[in-house]
Amino acid sequence: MQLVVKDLNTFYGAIHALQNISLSIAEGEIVALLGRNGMGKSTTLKSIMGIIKPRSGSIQFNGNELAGLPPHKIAQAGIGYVPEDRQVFGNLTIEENLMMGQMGIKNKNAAGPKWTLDRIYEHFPFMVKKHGLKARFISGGEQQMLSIARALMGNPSLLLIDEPSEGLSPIIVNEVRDILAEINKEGVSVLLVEHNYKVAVYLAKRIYLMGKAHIGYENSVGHLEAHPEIRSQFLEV
Amino acid sequence: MKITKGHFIIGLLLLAALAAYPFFSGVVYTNLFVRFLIFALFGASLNLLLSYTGLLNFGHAMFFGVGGYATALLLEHMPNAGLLTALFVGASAGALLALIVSPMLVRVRDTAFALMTLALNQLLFIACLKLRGITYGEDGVGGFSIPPLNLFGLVSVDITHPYNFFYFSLCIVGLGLFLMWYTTRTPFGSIMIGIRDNPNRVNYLGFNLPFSKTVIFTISGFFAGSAGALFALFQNLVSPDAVMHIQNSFTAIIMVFVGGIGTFIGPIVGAAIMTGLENLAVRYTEKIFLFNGLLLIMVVMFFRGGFVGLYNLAKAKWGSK
Amino acid sequence: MVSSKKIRYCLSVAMFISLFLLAGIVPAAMSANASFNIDKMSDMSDFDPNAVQQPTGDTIKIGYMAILSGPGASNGELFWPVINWVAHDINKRGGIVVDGKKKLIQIIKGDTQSKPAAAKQEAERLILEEKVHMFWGTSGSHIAKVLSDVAAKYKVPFMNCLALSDELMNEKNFNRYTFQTISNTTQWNMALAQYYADRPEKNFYILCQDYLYGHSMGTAFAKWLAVYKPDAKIVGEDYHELFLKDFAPFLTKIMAARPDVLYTADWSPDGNNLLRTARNMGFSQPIANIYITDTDTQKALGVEATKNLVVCYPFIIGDNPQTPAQKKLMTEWHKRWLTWKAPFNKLIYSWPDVTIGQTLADTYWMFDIIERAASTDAEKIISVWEGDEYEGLTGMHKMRAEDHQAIFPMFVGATGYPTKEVYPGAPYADGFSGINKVTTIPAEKCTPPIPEGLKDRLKNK
Amino acid sequence: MKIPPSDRGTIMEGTAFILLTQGIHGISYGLVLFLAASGLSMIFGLMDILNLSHAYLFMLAAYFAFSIAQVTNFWVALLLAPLAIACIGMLLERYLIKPVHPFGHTPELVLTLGIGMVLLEVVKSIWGTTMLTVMPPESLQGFIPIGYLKYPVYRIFIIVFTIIILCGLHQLFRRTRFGTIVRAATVNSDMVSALGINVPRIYTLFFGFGTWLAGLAGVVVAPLLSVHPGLADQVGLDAFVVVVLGGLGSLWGAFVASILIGLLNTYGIQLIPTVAPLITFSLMVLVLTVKPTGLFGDRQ
Amino acid sequence: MVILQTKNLCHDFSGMKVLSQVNLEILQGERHAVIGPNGAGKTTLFNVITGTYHAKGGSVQFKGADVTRTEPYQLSRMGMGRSFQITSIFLRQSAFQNIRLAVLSRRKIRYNLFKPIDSINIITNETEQILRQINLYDERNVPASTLSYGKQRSIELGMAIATQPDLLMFDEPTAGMSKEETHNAVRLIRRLTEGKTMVIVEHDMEVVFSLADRITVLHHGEILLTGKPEEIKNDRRVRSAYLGDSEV
Repeated sequence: MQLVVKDLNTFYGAIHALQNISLSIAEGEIVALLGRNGMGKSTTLKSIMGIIKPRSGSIQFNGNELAGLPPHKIAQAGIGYVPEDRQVFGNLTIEENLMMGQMGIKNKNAAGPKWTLDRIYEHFPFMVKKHGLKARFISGGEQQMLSIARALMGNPSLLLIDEPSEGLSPIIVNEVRDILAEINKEGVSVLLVEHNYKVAVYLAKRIYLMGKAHIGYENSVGHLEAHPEIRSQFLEV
Repeated sequence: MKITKGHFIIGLLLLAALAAYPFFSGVVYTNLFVRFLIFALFGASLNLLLSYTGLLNFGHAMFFGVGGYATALLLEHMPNAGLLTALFVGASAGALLALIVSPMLVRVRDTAFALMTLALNQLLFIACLKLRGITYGEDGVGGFSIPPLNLFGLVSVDITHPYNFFYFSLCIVGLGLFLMWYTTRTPFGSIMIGIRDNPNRVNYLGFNLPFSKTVIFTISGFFAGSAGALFALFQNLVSPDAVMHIQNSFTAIIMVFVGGIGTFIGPIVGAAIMTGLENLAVRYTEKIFLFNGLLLIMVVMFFRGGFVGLYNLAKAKWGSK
Repeated sequence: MVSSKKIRYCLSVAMFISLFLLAGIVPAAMSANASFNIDKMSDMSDFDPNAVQQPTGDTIKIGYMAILSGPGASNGELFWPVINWVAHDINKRGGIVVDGKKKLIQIIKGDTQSKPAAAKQEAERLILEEKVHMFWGTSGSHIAKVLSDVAAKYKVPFMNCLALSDELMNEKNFNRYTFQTISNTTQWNMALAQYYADRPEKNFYILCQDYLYGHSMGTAFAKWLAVYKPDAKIVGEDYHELFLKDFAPFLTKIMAARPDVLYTADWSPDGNNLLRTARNMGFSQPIANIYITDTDTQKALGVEATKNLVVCYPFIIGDNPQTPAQKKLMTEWHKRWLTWKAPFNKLIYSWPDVTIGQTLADTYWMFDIIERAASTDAEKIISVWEGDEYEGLTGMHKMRAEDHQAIFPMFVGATGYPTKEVYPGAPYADGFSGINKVTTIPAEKCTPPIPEGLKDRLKNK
Repeated sequence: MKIPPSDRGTIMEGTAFILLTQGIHGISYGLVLFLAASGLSMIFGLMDILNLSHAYLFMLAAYFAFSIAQVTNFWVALLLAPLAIACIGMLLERYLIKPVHPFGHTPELVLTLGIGMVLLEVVKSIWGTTMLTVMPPESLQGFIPIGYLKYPVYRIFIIVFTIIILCGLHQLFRRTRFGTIVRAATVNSDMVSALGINVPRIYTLFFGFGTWLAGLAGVVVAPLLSVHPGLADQVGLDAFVVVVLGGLGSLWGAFVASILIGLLNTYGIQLIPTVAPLITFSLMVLVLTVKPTGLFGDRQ
Repeated sequence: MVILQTKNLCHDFSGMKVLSQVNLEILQGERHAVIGPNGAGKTTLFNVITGTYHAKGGSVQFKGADVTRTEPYQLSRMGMGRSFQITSIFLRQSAFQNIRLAVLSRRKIRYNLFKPIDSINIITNETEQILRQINLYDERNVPASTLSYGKQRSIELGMAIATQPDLLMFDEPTAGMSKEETHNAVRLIRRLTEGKTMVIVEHDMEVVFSLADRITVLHHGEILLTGKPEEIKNDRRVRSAYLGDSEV
């Protein structure tokens, strides 16, 4: 297993926002974390990333303990983060946004970095023409792509992606979905937080469903598809 | 807390000690104590904003100064005005200034509030220097006649005597502190605390936030003004440097922090410590700023509860057997 | 009938007698009650302002009221060697006999912080706790006023040798315990106006600090200039805020008005900044001033920039000592100065001139009064000092009995190129323009009127 | 305004020259003010810290300039003094301000106030309280004529130098990695951190950078004003007005406010000298009354 | 009878449309839930009604009066009480003091500077009564910050009901609660709002369905549907909105 999270507990003040969260991801895998709003999906990603310090629990990544480290150390260990709402730097150009993804990461690969600007431009052709444009002037879908590309620039072996399809039109959602599949083929494993069930099911092999602050279900996609009542319990009205 | 017989006796002893104080300490230390009293009142009035309402006022000296000037100018031009009238006019001037500036201040908070008060303080300071026709510039208003304290037409006490002034200011400051403490116990007092902890919620609970803040400013301004008025009577002189200077605002903040923010007694303890230390420091060093600065840094870095907080910690550790 | 011969004889005898009488009386009337005698000065070779040993015990205690902390603390530092120089001198001679006992002089520091309230508190502490016999000081008229009030309240004499407001000794503020040995505003400006009365400059620009002192100086200069030089023109008058950040806008305005002389009463740092900005901007006209006398700054600015400074003061010697006593004191002090360490190794202490000189002379006067009163009792000191005439270093100083204002000649000095080797082994100014032309304005020409309400003060007694 | 008789024919010209000269004076002082205030504003913008000791660091730089210039010359002082200030700034941030930052604005303001008091006393202990004079280098002494008035070369140097620094700042923020990171962190520091960048270290560096600018201002001001312990209050208060007036954290706002205050100051002196000192603070109170966030600020 | 009504309510944040033409009607005495997927505009709608923001278009009417531009404290005095999604209580104060502040507001004791608050018995009694209702009587004197999250939320609710409003607005009252805490909260809310008018915004469907009489579904800033719980549950559009389906 590439990432093993065990008994993670996180608090916001008095709120016990994550209660004994455990999950794992194998190398090259896409795993989806699903659940309604406010259940703690984003908090899980933020806790893994160190943006919120978990109070207890362990986060093992390639055998190294990450819990308690500051975010930049975790990013340097090889985890890329694509946050909710994209969070591109609107006052920076597209190219600067991409460079930001690379600045803090030391290249450990002898053969040179896997993801370079040229390769990113190959995968996201729209960026070539707009590379000098401030990121706040590009569309939501493009911002989502930029956010993903920015994370890739750090050559991560695991991507944490938070709601990539949110607020995007169906066509764009499909584009994002295809890009993620493509990236996964390049050997990057993905922990995907989604509320778009179809996207999640399309991409992931395994699914975690979150209830309030805990993981309520874990199984293969096939099993979930076969049990609509579980889906209804965790996701629907 | 219940008032027991022990408390009563301790209170009586304390009162007796205070009453006898001048005769044991002499004029210098009596005056020093009066200074402490005035700054305790001033600090406590700032504390109403700082600890009870959560507003960092960097320009509290403006209320103090205006109070001092009002009293001094009244006695300069109307020597027969009467002591308590003069004191009340000073206090009201502080309150009035607070009323005037609150429309600007209630809209901002935090850093912007601090800076805005700083600017207002500086503006008034410059105005005091510039309006020579009224304020006599940097010389200040001095040498005005200080009326005797007339009690119901029966007794007339000359308060220019240091001991008499000591008792007079003890009564005034004691009353002022009691009134402020009482304020914090009233329904409005709990609204103040509410504003400190969560102004937004107070608003949603149906209390008019800007108006409530205005009332707090006015109360705080009133007591700061009365401290200023007392200062004017004590020194028989008010000058921009002495009453209106930003350094005075800082002094009050230092007192609150050193004494212990968040408690009522804090600024009083702070005033005692700072007046005492300053009196000591003056004899041995000219570097009073170094002293105060280091003290501030220490308090903020290591014991944010100030000396009262320290005392409580010590009591919690060793006091309960 | 008496013969005409007899009458002539009587007349001549009477004339003779009266001449004799006159010869005796007039010099007696003109000679001082006392005078400064340089020959009595002790060997000062062991004087070091950094290591002053204050005697303790039964001493004559002088409260040195000065700005010792805050931004103005250099002021308090400046006069520390002065008062201790005199105390050291007298203590080495064995002290002064007061109340039948020979006592040494002890200087006790009091910090005014340049704040009235602090000054008051400190003054009371010095009186009540340290039991000082007399106050010496202090800069800032508003501080001096406070000190004067405290002095009167506790009946402790106070020599004001540093604050120069006219108002300090007027009807309203006068008290018997305060003696002003420094010239007041009127004296300064009368002297300066008369200096210009005989000179060709016609157009004056007044730039002073925007507070009471600045305004009263500016107004007084304009007033006395109109009296003594009716054809003079004030081409501009401005008052700038204290601690002005940038003098350039004012100087642009001044240069556009093209004055022959710029008058300013600015003290530091404003005075220095004004001078520097003026010279940097090419304004080379004379600057008539009182307090732009900081030698360290002048040295940094150099010879050209410090030329054409016209300074008016009760004590100016420059490189032109008028008596051997001045020369001896200057030389003696300078010799000692060479051995002093920081902060007293600064250039401003190198010669006891201008402010240092004046306070030095006044301090000698003060101790002379105590010596003659033979007491530290306030009443005795007052009775000696009132109407006293003292031949000081720069001429006769008379303490006018009515208002306790000292009357004496004033000096106007103008800076020019430094002259070499004025004093044994040293030039007066090195690397900057020193005062080398001193004009004396005799005392009678700069005697201010006695305030109306004080004229009859002594008669009613 | 009085014009000598010989210039009667050119009153307009004379007035125009004066106003022009005053304008340049205003701009040069405004630019110095901007140098002093920019660091303060930027540090607030990025780190949400209002450093009340900023003005004292500025003053300290002027003293450093004095001491260094005595041993070597002005140019060395211009290089070294700001660097020394930056080091002090970084130490202050790392060991005093950073630990207190999580407890909110009030302790932080009080802490930096305390730091300022200590710095003031340190300056007085080392250099004393007398005025010290720093001379501009030989090459910058003298003046150039503007009409019948003269303009000092050193003030021209200030204008040119500040503009160079401004351009440098612009380049730094546009072109360098540091600048890019800072711009990104201003809008979203958590995200920057999540990209593998050590944000606390960037903060410390940036604090040093902001104080470096204050240091530059201190050195540049030294030949213009006397170096004395009142210097911090003298220029510092104006710097605070600039930052608040322009809008906390807005560099552009600080620039506009600096020039505005510089010009108001000089034209105030030229036209209405009696109320000139009140203009700055009245303007600040007025602007804040209408817009509490300042001219270009978007937060409190 | 309609107690609250929004007419063509529109709102945007610097050009980004969040609410468009929202027409919501809340009937006297009903428990009404507003639900919808993330970004639907629920919180904005809530904030516009309670006076945090003033609507950019349309109007809000409360008890027949136009309150589109009314300040929150005035709304409170008119009888609209609210709770907050992020616990917004006075953490340094005790539960008693928290609730008492709300009671003061209801009693219209605002600027009383003359009587010690502890001696106003009517306030103390009423406060204690509410503390009993929210099961915090025993812990009334400890600082709220030391109470468990669930209890802090109870204070949050207690403050909202202590003003005895005609309309209660609850913003995600169970946000951040554990399963048991949620169950308790639901029971508490049901008890406290018996016979009262309530609007609730909530993600937790169990909470919504166990409380609401009527439900409004918001999607992309517009009202998708208003109806009884069963209608909502079986509506295809609602389901796909929640699953993020693109057919909608």
